[in-house]
Amino acid sequence: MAPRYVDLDKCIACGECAAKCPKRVPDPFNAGLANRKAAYILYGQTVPLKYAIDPEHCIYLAKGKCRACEKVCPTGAVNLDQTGVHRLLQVGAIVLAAGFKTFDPSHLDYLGLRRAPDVVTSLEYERLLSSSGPNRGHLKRPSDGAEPKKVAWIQCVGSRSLNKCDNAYCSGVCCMAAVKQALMTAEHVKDVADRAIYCMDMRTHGKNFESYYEKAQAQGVRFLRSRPHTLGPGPQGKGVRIRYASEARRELILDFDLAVLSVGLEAPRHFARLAETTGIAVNDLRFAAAQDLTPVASSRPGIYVCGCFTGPKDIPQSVVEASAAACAAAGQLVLARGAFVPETAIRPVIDVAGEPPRLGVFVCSCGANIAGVVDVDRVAGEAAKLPGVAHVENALFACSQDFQERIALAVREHGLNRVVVAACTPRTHEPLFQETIAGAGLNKYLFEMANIRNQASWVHAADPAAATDRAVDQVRMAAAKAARLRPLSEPKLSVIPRALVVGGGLAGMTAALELAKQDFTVHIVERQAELGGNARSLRATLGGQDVAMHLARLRRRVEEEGRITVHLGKVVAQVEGYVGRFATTLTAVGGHGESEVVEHGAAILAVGGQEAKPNDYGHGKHHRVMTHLEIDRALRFGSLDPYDVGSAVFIQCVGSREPKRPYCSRLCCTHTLKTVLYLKEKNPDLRAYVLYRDMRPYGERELLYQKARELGVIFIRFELETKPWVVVGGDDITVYVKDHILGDLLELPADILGLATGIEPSDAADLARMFKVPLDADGWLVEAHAKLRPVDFATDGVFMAGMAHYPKPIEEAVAQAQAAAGRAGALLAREEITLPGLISRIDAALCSGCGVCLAVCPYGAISRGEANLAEVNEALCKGCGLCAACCRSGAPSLAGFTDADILAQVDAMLEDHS
Amino acid sequence: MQSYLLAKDRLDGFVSRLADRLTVYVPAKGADGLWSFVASGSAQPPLALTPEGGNTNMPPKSFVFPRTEVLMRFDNRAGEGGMILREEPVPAGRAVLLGVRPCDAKALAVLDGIFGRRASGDASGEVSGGAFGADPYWAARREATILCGLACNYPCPTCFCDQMGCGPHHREGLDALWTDLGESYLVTILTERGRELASDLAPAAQADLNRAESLKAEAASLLTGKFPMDKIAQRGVLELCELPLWAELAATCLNCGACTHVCPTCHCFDIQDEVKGERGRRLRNWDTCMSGLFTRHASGHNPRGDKLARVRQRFMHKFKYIPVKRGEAGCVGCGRCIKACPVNIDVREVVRAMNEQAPQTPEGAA
Amino acid sequence: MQTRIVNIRAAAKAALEEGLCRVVAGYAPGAIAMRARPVFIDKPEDAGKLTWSSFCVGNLAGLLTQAAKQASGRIGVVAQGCVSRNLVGLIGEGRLAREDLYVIGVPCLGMAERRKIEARYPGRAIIAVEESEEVFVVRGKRREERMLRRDALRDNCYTCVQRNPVIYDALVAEPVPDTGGGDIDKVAAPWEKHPPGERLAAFQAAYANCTRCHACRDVCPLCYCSTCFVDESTPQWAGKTGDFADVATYHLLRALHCAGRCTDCGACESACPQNIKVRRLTSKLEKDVRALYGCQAGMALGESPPLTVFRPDDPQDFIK
Amino acid sequence: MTREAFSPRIAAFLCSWCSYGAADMAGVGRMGYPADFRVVRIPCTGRLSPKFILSALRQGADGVWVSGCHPGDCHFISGNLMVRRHFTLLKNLLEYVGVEPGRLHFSWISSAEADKFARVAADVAAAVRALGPASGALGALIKAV
Repeated sequence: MAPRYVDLDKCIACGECAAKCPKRVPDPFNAGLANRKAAYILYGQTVPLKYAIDPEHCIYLAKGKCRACEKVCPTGAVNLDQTGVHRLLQVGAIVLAAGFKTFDPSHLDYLGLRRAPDVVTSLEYERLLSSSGPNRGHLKRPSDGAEPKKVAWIQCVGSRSLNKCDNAYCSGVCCMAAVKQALMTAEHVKDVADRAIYCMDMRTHGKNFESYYEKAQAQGVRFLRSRPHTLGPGPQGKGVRIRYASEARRELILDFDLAVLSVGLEAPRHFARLAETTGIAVNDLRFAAAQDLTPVASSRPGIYVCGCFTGPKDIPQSVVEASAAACAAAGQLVLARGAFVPETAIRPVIDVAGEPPRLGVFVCSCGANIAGVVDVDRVAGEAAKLPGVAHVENALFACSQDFQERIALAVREHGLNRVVVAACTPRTHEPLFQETIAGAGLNKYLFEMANIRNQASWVHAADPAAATDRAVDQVRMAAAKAARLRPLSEPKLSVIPRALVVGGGLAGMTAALELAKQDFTVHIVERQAELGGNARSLRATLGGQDVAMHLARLRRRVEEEGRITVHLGKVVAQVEGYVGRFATTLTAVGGHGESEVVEHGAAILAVGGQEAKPNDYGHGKHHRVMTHLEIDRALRFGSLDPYDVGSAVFIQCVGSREPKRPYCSRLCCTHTLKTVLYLKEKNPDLRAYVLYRDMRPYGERELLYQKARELGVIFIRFELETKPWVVVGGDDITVYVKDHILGDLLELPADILGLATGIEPSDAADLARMFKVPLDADGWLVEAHAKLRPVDFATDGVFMAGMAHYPKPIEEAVAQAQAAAGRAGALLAREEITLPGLISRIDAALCSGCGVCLAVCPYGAISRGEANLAEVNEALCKGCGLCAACCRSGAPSLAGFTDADILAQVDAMLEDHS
Repeated sequence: MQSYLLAKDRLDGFVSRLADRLTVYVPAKGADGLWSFVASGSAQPPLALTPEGGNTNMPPKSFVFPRTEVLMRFDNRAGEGGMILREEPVPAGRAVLLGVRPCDAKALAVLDGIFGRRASGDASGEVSGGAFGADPYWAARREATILCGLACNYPCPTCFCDQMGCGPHHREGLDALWTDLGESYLVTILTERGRELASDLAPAAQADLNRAESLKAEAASLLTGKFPMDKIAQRGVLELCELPLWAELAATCLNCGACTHVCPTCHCFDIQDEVKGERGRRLRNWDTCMSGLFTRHASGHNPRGDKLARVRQRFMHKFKYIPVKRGEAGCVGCGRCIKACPVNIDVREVVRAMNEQAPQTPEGAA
Repeated sequence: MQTRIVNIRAAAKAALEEGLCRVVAGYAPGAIAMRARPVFIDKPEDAGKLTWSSFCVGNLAGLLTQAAKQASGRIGVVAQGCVSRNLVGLIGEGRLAREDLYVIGVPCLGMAERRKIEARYPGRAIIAVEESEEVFVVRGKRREERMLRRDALRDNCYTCVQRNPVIYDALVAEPVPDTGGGDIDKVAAPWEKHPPGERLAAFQAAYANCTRCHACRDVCPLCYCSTCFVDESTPQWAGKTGDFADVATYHLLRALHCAGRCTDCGACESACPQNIKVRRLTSKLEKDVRALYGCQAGMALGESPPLTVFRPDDPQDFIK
Repeated sequence: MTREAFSPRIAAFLCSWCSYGAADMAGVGRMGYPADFRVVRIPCTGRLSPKFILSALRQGADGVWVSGCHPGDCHFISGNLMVRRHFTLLKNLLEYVGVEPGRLHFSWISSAEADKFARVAADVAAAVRALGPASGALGALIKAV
């Protein structure tokens, strides 16, 4: 471990070291577009918020003189004599999540990156847009600081290219990033004149991505199908001149104010060393190698890999893999589970019920951070006059260990029953002080902070009197609230260590097996008479692994696994309970026969989707007009022989990306490529055509596309307005399509016509309603957060996996199944859940049962109880307070933020005003 | 008793001369079409003391018993031991209300009996009425307000003042009574302080007095909707309380405060402290027996917890409890509540039922 | 009008006889001219007590919740367009159940503003008003005047958008044109026309006479809270006085509480003993909710009130 | 009180998860802004009852500022989106009765946007200062004690 030169326990993040540090260095976090000091925080939201000394640039560490930071640090946290340490950790599993780097195009002269000042990389542009970036969110171009009105994006810089670099794959995320940046540009630039994205294909294949792409088109973002060959400075060296060939095969020159290079993702060089050290294999693309059916397993047992370490991917998929890797590791560690959980001691608690408030107010100086601006004596003096205040004390550093003892002592000596600390911010320090008063025997909720540093002394240094006024008021407000606080309990809820998996496809089975591996019992409920779902029709994975064999293995393991009970031909009829304690009734499909109740602590919804049935292009009129699954089945069972096929035509986006089914089904392009390659490999004489709108074989799937082109497969692009049409006559299938480059109408005879029809969700409306989880307009389950919580629901204890979330290929479905199992396992592994104290309760006397709170609660935590009045399920309430804000009669009250609490603060802030 | 004559075309001049000495309020029609008492200076001349529809929308009660009245103020900002309690001064100067209808004046006389009134002109004078002596706030404002009545020549269909110990030309509570004789007003002085309102008027002739007498008789004859009330006095409180009529009323009564707020005799109030930081004030606000909050105890218990009990209270108070205590009804028959009630509850029908309705048959009885 | 009365009585009688409901809420003639009073009848033979006129200006929906609690079984209600919309709203809010209601629907010709009629004949006592579809006959002592219905309509009835009931089990007249003929957007939110600096004065003037009797609240079918915010005592954040600050707080928040739920039935204005034009606030919210979220309260069963839902692209120009 | 000497009292209701954090970060960055604000920390803008804003105005606050998470970033999924309609109607209604637009401010500021916080704070303070004390134009709405 490299030295930080700052003691984490002592640093209070006051920033004095950075203020005094004489050494300015380019700030890597801002892509070098701004400077920071050698004493620095990486970025504003760093956790923990503590400074560090950059040894590469520190004058003292380099030249032996300076130590300014050490002198100025008020807490003595700077320790320039720190040395690196070696630590030996004994672990049962390792997760490698080493990330990626972006492609550096500065050596590619034709892109003009360092030659034209107004060419920036997408990462640099991201910083230019960011309100925490070098220009504080004001978009300025580098050359002259002017606001760019015309911006261009160049896609596939360092991706899909063996010519200029060695990255044949698609980076998968840049198209969406460019669309996002284009839309955000309009938010920064009022009168934006032109936004042009130069692309080959637009790959907006993720959930809700296509609609975002459409929104950009509707807003006038231009998508130019071209890979510009030269970027250079514009007139007077400002702006960017772009030369490119249009689809109409003409060379065009366009001037922009700024150009953004959408740089791809790649494995940094040190991955090779890391792989060597850890003994894991890397693949041809220089990422960690993993198999489609075990997407987070490295080549070495016990070492798991996730995120962009195994190849480029977007945030949700990275988060899915992170949970999947955690799940896999947990399965490995099951025997040692709980071994390092510390015992929590039960502490005696002072009963403050019925006592009048006796407040202790502790006013922190934070060295000179507060006291240098705010008159802390006046703050303390004013606090002493407040009603209910029994004790006031100043502190040099309220957060110091010895002052925690002072606070505890004061609680005992003065019989305090509420504590107010006027210091920094509750966001970082509330837990510390709560722990202190809890140690002194007070319920931790009898605490309130007044923020007089971050939100007073630090920002009002120019006007100490006003800063002091504000501090006095904030303390009065905190005291007014504190006087009203009540002790709160954190109820505990025991967890039934059993999971229910709805859906017995690949995702469902995988999730069940992962949970069983973690020693939980699992019930799988499957509507059909056998397990397997869509995988029964699939032939091979992306990497060529045999799906049928894997499926057979999985089914055998499920059947042999004693912890798993399978309910075939059954559906969920009723769900009662909530996180940790569900009781779900299963009945036979159609509702016949006896029902069965399964009690479980968590549920995984893996009800999948299915291939859409086409109703055009002659499907159903000719047996050789086939969908993907029909072709896969025919090939698997031998009814289709590749050697009999002279010509094969594939039509992409059948029914997809059209108003009736607006989303992109994500996997059909790759599926077509796999099929056409299989056919072509078996029968090299085959003439194959793929008619497409955008080819979207994202990530390493791009290699299939490349290979298909190498093998002579012909790709013809069409627009939504000029879709191909199919004539079926007798035995013949003929496909007509207008070639977008030649402008000619092509006639393609086809022995087989493959239709890439996309995926439709299973009808999950009832299931969603019963588990109180949402469906979107297209019928997919809606995750709690599109990026950060991709397998969770807002409703606790319910998770999702597989295609019920969105169409996805096997490797992603498997990863998501592992992720869901990981999330569910983390819940089930706890004997009990501690519920937060700050939740809502309904005062029945005030409730009139109008139902507003039920409607607005994001967590479905409120239901109608006795006399039709509202009731909060405390296991589900997260304490947002929407119910309290929306109720007209004030029936719900959110502990810690009741109407009375907040109104008391409002009263206090204005009591001496006007 | 002396009577004078004031020609109508001299009314404006008379009022403006009066306004030199006193604050004069006269009935005037507002932009919203409603009649109310306004300071004479802000009324559009020529003045017309006779509101369409017979009377002002609200009775002049609020001149003596304001909707919100500050009783005192307090301030602790001087710190420990510095608590200051300050009495709220009663508005200085006297006011005269012209055109007060006899029913509304009678209402103030009824309230004198409840709040108590001091003998005129003497702050320490003898108290008349008032269960706990004179309410100083009421007494002070009452003392500062001279009431100059205007007799009703054309009572409204909703009027029943004659049934309530009052009448269209009733004089109780007034300092002077004016009678509209057509071209002029007959000004009859009723009290000493009423006298100063006639200092520059010519005495009336006997013919004028005769004309006024005949108008009085004519007005009385227009009040036809008689209803007996005699049995109420004989019926016991419990018997009255258990009449079926209350449930019938409660089915549609909204328990709003419209009837009580327009009523010239309703006088329930609530005293509250309003505090801001270290200072505040004590207030008396109109309250209403229709509101559950009016009687709710700190414990949460409410002796008048349902609508039935509340709607019953208003009528029992006016027609049973006050008569028992004071020997006269707590209603003056102005009829405002009949017009104001959103569900058209008619006090006359209620009183008739209190008088006549048969008691509820016990359940199970034939 | 007579047809409506006859058919209301017939419908109520039949419904009570056939057990379609246990009680019917309707209107009986008022004690004085230009009034009608709510009445509950539970015997078929009492159907003759029911009436209908242009002075049925309350809102029976508000009385139903209490009645529904007391009467076991279905409850009948005479409802014109706006009241039926309030029934829909109350069903959505769980106050009533559709299956517990028997709605006797009345295609409405618009209700009359008695103050407009009184203002037309100042100083003269009106003893009775009779009406036909087009004309009001105003009778006083020894006189009789005629007045066109459209001149006597309440403001809200002139701009009504739903005069026919949206739900009903029996309809007592042929449907009428749904709109009252006026353009709500021309008259809604009248102070928008004032420059910002003059609006507070207009607000103050309009509510100067408010005594806080709360009749506007208590007649409103939306105001069924067991404790209204102005009656809250812990904490009592809204004052109890007649000071304008308290009057304003009461009316502003009450209007907000009705936002997206108000059917512009006008009962609040009709109930106000001080003739305060309460709709100057509520019409602003009705207009905004309609313009911003495309919602009109109570038009169809099963719709979510606009303040319990959102669209990701709801307008937010004012948010920095 | 002259405009120059006028220091307004602005009630700021900040979501704990975003704008409150941005305010903290603005402190870390020593980004100065006027000291006119008194901050009430709330768990989510979804907690903000209209009564808090009305109460602040009743008591003479010269301005009110509500700031929460950007749409889609709510810690509680959709609290900010749900109350956005309430804010819209409340702001429109208050402006309709004469509360100047510059008194009431709403913003979406993430915890990363310290700059935006300081900038918006300066804008809010400037707008409120330009209007002068609420006790002037809005005196009628302020509860006298």
